[in-house]
Amino acid sequence: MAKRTMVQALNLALRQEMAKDDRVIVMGEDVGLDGGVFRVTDGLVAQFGEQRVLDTPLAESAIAGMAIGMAIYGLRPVCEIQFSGFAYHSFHQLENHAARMRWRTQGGLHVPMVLRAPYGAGVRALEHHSESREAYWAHTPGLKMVIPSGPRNARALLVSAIRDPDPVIFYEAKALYRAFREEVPDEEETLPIGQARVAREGRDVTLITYGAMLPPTLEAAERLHAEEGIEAEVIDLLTISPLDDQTLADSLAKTGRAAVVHEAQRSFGVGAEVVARLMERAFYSLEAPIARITGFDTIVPYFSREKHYLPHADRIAGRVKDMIKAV
Amino acid sequence: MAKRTMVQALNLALRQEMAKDDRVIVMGEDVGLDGGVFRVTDGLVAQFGEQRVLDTPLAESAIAGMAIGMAIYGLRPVCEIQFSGFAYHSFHQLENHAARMRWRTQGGLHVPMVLRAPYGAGVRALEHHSESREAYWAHTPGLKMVIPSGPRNARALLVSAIRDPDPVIFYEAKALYRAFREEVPDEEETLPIGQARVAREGRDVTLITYGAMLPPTLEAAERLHAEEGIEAEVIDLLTISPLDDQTLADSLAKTGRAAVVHEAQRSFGVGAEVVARLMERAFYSLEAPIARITGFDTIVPYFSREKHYLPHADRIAGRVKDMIKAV
Amino acid sequence: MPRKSITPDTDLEQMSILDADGALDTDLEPDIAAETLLELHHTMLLARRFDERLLNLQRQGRIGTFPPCKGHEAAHLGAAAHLRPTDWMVPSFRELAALLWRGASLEQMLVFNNGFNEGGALPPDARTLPMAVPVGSQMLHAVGLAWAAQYRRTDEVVMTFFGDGATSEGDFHEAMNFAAVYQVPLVFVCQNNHWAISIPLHKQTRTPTLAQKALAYGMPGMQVDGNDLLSVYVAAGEAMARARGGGGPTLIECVTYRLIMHTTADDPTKYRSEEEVKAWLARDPLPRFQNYLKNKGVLADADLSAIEADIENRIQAAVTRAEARMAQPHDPLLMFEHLHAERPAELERQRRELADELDVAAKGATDG
Amino acid sequence: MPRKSITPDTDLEQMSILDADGALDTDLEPDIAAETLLELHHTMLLARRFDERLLNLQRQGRIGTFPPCKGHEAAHLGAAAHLRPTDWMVPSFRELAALLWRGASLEQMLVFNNGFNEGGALPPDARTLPMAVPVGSQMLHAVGLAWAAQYRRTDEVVMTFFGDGATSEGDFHEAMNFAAVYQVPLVFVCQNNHWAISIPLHKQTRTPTLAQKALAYGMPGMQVDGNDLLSVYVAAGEAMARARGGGGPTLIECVTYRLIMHTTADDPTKYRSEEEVKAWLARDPLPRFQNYLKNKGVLADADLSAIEADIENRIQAAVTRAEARMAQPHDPLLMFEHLHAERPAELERQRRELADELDVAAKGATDG
Ligand SMILES: Cc1ncc(C[n+]2csc(CCOP(=O)(O)OP(=O)(O)O)c2C)c(N)n1
Ligand SMILES: Cc1ncc(C[n+]2csc(CCOP(=O)(O)OP(=O)(O)O)c2C)c(N)n1
Ligand SMILES: [Mg+2]
Ligand SMILES: [Mg+2]
Repeated sequence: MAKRTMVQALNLALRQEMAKDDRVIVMGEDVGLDGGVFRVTDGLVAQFGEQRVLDTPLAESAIAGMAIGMAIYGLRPVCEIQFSGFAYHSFHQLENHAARMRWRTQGGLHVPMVLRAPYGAGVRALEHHSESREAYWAHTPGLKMVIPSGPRNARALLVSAIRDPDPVIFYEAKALYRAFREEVPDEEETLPIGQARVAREGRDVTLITYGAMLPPTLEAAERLHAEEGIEAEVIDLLTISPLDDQTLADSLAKTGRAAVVHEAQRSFGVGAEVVARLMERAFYSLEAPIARITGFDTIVPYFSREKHYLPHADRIAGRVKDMIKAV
Repeated sequence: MAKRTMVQALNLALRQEMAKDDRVIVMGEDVGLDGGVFRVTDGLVAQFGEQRVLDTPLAESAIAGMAIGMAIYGLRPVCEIQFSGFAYHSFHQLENHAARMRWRTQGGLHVPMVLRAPYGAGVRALEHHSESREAYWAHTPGLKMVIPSGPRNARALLVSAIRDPDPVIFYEAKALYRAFREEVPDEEETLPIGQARVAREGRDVTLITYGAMLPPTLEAAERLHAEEGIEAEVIDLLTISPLDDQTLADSLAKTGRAAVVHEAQRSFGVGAEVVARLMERAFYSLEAPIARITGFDTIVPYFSREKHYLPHADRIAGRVKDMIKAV
Repeated sequence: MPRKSITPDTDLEQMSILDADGALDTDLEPDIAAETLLELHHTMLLARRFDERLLNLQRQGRIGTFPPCKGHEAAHLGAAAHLRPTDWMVPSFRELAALLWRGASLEQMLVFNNGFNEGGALPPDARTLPMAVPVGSQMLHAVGLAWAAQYRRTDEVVMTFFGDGATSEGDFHEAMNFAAVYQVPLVFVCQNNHWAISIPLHKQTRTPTLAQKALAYGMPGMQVDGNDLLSVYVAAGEAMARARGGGGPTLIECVTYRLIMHTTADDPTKYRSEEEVKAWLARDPLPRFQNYLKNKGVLADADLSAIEADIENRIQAAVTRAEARMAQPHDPLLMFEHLHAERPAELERQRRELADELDVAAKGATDG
Repeated sequence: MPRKSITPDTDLEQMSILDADGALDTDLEPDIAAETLLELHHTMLLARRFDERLLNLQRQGRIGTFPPCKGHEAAHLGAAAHLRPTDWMVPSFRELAALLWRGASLEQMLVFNNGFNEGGALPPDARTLPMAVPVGSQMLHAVGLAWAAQYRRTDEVVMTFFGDGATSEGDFHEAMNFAAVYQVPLVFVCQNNHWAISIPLHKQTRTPTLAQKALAYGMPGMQVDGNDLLSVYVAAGEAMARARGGGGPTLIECVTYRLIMHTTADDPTKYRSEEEVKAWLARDPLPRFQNYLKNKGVLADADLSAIEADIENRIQAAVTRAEARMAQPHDPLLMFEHLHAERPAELERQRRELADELDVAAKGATDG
C-alpha cells in the first residue's frame, strides 16, 4: 500500500476506472495538460489522450449539459467544476435534467454522471472559492451528494460514484486535498454510497460531521476525552443524500445527545436535516437539544477571518461541554 | 375596499409602487403586452410605457444579472421569472452577486431588487412548472425569501419587498393566484418582512405552514376542532428567510406539539430548518416529535397524481391526530 | 493590418425552393422518391389532424395544457426526414410531425398530455429524447450525444430543435460553441416562428437573421423557408451529410410561423394582429406541399380523402385506447418509481407513508 | 431568394497603429495631449511595478493568491482612458492599470489581497464595480447599469472588461444580446490573451477572431493590437463616442498576452512554451509605449528614473501603511456586518455566539 494524499487518491480512482472502462471520460476546465487546478487529473491526458480527458471551453452549464448527453449515450462522464462556487451555472442542467431523466422516461434513459467540485474554506482563497453549499444538491430529488473525508474513502467513494447508474455530486474538501496522507491500496476499493461510518466510538454524545470538519471534530473528541472524560462518538456521514439516518439514530439511542458539525452556513443546511431526521427517528432518545456547530449565516469571510468562521476543535469541544453540563 | 384575487392584488402593488416611484421597473419574459403568463403585470405597459415595463429576451441569467446592475445604479427592478422552475438559470447571478454586493463592498453598493416567480403545484401544469424549491434561496445568505398566502398579504408583502434595500426572492403560489378573493384596500398597506402571523389561534398543537398550504392546513385545523375538539394554532410564515422563530417558539411554549406543512419535498427543506430552530429554541416545550407533513422526495408527479403528492387537509388532520394520540 | 475591414470567412446561405404561390425552383428541387414524398405527406397530415384533435380534447378538459404545432410541420419534418433509426433526435416541445416520423405513439402522447407519467415512458434504446421544457437546455444534451457518437466512431448524427426565443439563452451559445470546438456530428435546427410567446423577434435579437449567429462559432449557417418542406429537406440533407462526413455542425434557421396559440393557456390576440396571422395562413406549409404533390402527380384528390379517413380512424382509435387506459385505476405510488436505480430508505419510508394513507382511505371508503 | 449567399451587414474592423517594432501609422495616430500621454504612462508603469511588488509579497507569504496583469496594461488602460468620472467601469479581475487610472488605492488593494474584507470597501458613489471572480458574470451588471443610465437620460457610458475565456460563458452571450436589443451605452472590452488558464484560444472557440462574435448580435466589432495603447485608445474612443451618442454597444477585442502566471497559484510552464512567452515579451506594451513617448519627445530618459523612483516610493509607502493597518487587531465580527441593511435576529444571535467565544478565549488568554 502507498501513502497518498487525497489528491493522489482521487487521481488513482480516476486512473484505474479509466483504464478499466473506456466509457469513463474526464472533462472540465483545465483537466488536461494542466491536470486541473488542484492536480486531481494530473497525468491522465498523457496516459489516456485528449479523447478521454476533455479540456472544455469555459462554460459550466455546458460541461454539465454535455455530460448529460454523454451519459444518456452510455458513457460515464466525470466532470470537474473548478470550484463548487461556479457549479451554480450548471444548476438548471442538474435540476432540470440530470436528476429527472430516469424518472421522466420511466426508467428508459438514465444519467450516470459524476460532477466533482472542490468545496469549502481554509485554503486562503479568493471570494467564491470557499463555499459549502452541499444542501442545495441534497435538496434536489434524483441527485446523490457525496463528501469524502480522507484519501482512502475519497478514492473508494469516487469509484462507487463513477459506477453509480445515477448522477452523483461529489464534493472534495480543498482543505483536505493535501492535509495528510493515508494508506490507499492499489487494489480496487469501493464504499457504498448512502452509508455513514462511525469514525470514533463513544457513549456520551454523538458528533455528526463530514468532509473537512472531520479532523477538528475528532480532535474535539480527543480533547473531551482527555479533559473531561467525555466519550464522544463521531459519525462521518460520507454521503449527505441519501442520508444514512439509521446509523445516526442507532448512535443516539446509545448516547442520548448529539451535535452536528459542518462548515456550511447554518440555516437551511445539512445540520437542519440531521436534526429533523433524529427528531423523527430518535426523539425519545434525546436527552438534550441537538446542537448545530456550523459556519455562520454570512458569506465566508476573506481569509484573514476564516479561522473565526470555521468550526474548530475548541469551539466544538466547548459547545459539547456546555451541552453536557446544561443537563 | 375591493375584493381582489391574488393576481389582482399583486398587480395593484406593482401599479401603485410604479406610480409612486419611478425607480421601480418591471421586467421579464412576456410582462409587457401579454401582461405575464398569469396576468400579474396586466395593463402596466399601457399605463407606464415600455421603459418601465421591460419585455426581455428569453434568458433568465440575464434578467437577474441585468437587474443587479439596475439596482446598483439605484433603480428598483422587479423581475418576473416565468416559472420558478426556470429560476435556476439565474442562480449564479443571485448567489454570486445579488446576495453579496453589499457585503463585498462593505456597504458601498447594494442590490434592492425583487425576483418574483410563480411556484408550486396544483394547477395541472407541465413538468418543471410545479416545484417548490424555496429552500435553495433560503439557504443563501444575503437573500430574503418571502411567500405570501393570500391576496391581501401578497400585496402588502410585495410593496415591502420592492422597498426593501436588499434582494428579495418572492414566490407566488400559482394555486392561490385565483383561488379566492379578499378585501384588499386601495390604500397603501405593507407588512414587515421577517414576521410570521398566527392565522388561527389554538392551544393543543402548532401547525406551521406557508403559501398554498395555508388553506388545507386551516381546513385541517377546522376539522380537528370539529371532529376531535383539538384546537390547532396555525402559523403562516409569510417570510421563509429570515425565519421568525420567535413566533414559532412562543406558540410551541403554549401547545407543546407541532407539525410543519409544506408542499416542497421533505428532505433538506424548510421543514427541517423549522424543526432545528424549535429544537434550539423550544426543546423543553416539546411533548412529541415535530412532524413534517410535506411533499415527498420525488419530482412532483404529472398532474393526474398531484393530489396524492400535495399535503391535503385529510392527510394533515390524520397525521396530527396520530401525533396527539401517540402521546 | 493598420486599419481594415474584416470579412469573416462565412458560409452563410439563404434558400427557398417552393414558394407560397406554388412556384418551384426546379434546379433546386430535391429528388425524393414518390413513396417517401407520400410518407412525408402522411406524417404531416397526421400531425396536423392530431394537433387539432389535441386542441379539441384540451378544450373539453380531456387533456391538459400542451403546445400545438400548427404551421411548423414542414420546418421540423423536412429536417427529421433525414434521420436514420440510429441517429438521435433531441426535440424541444413543438416538433409533433418529427416525433411521429420517428415513431412516437399517439396513445402515449395522449396519456402524457393528460398528466400521466406513464405517457413519458421510453425504451432504453430510445434515440429520440423526451420533450424538453426548459427552453434551449436540450441543445447541450445533443452536443454530448454527438460527442459520444463520434467517440464511439459511429456514423450517427444528432439533430436538435429549438425556437427563435431559445437563441437568447446562454445554453444555446454554449451548445453552439462546444459543438463547433469539438466538431461534433450535429445539426442545429431553429424553428424561427417570429414569436417567443408574446415576444416578437426584433425584441429577441437585433440581427436580421438567426442563421448569422453561426458566424460567432465558426459554423456554417443557412436560412431557409421553413414553410417549404423541400427547402428544409435540402438544407438539412446537406447539413446531415456534412456532419456524417466529419465536417462538423451546422445551424439551420427555418423561417416559419406558429399559426395558433403558444400553448393552450395562451391568448395570442393579446399580442399579435389578425392580419399577420392571415398573411401567414396563406403560407401554410401543408396545402403548399399538397399542391406540390398534386402538381407532380404523386397525390390525387381521391387518395387524399382516403388518407384523411385513415388518419381520422387512427387518431380515434388512439383516443379510445388512451381513454380506456386512463379510466383504469392508476397507482398513485408510481411517483416513487424510477427516481433512482435503487430506492433509498427514506424514500421507501415515504412511499409506505402514502401507501398507508391510501389503504386507510380505501378502507374508509369500503367501510363507509 | 432561391439560393444565395448572405453577407451580413458587418461593421467589423482590425486596427494596429504602433507596431512591435515601433513603426507608427501616423495617419491613424491619435492626437493625445502630452500631459495625458504622461499620465497614461505613469499609470501603466505604476501598474507594472505594483504588480511586480504584489507578486513579491505573495511569494513571501505577505499577501494571498492574486491574478497578476503583466502584459495587459495597454489593453485595458487604453480603453479606460476614455472613462469620465461619471462613467461606469465593470471590471473582471485583470485590469490593474485601469483600476489605478480610476483612482483605486494601493493600500486598499494590498489589504484586500491579504484577505481582509476591509480592502473591498467602496463608497456609495463608487462607479467602479468590485472585481468579479465568476468569469463573465459581471457583463450583465454592465448591461443593467447602462440601461439605467439611458433610462435616466444621462450621457454616462459603461465599459466592461473580460477575457477570451469569458466569451464561452452563457452570460457573455446574454449580455451581448441584451445590450444590442436595448441599444444601451456600453463598450465591451475583451482582453484576448490567448489563454484561459491552460486552455488555448483554439480550444475555446473555432472562430479566428473574437471580434466577429459581434455579428451574432448585430453589433459593431473591432479587433485591435492590445499591446499597442494607441490602437486600443482609438478603438475605444470610437466605441465610447458611439455609445454616448446613442449608437449602442460595441465589442472590442484587444489581442494581448499574459506575460506571467494566471494567478500566483498557477504554473504556466505546464501548458505553454517558453518560446511563445519570449515572442510575446518582445511585444511588451510598456517599452513599446515608452519608446513611442521618447521618440515623440514627450518622455526623456532622465524623467523616467524620476518617475520610477516616485512610483517606488508610492508603493513602498502603501505597503508600509497597509501592513501597519493589518498589524492592528481586526475585529472578527466584521463578517456579520453589511450582509443586510438590517441584521436579522438569528444572525444577531450567531454574532453573539462568536462574540462570546472570543470573550472566553480572551479571558482564557489573560487568565493563563
Ligand atoms: C428556461 C425557460 N424559460 C422560460 C420558459 C417558458 N417558456 C416556454 S416556451 C417559451 C417561449 C419559447 O419561444 P421559442 O424558443 O421561440 O419557441 P416557440 O415557443 O416559439 O416554439 C417560454 C418563454 C421555459 N419553458 N424555459
Ligand atoms: C464561472 C467561473 N468558472 C471558472 C472560474 C475559474 N477561473 C478563473 S479565471 C479562469 C480563466 C479565465 O480566462 P479568461 O476569461 O481568458 O481571462 P484571463 O484569466 O485569461 O484574463 C477560470 C477558468 C471562474 N472564476 N468563474
Ligand atoms: Mg418562437
Ligand atoms: Mg484569457
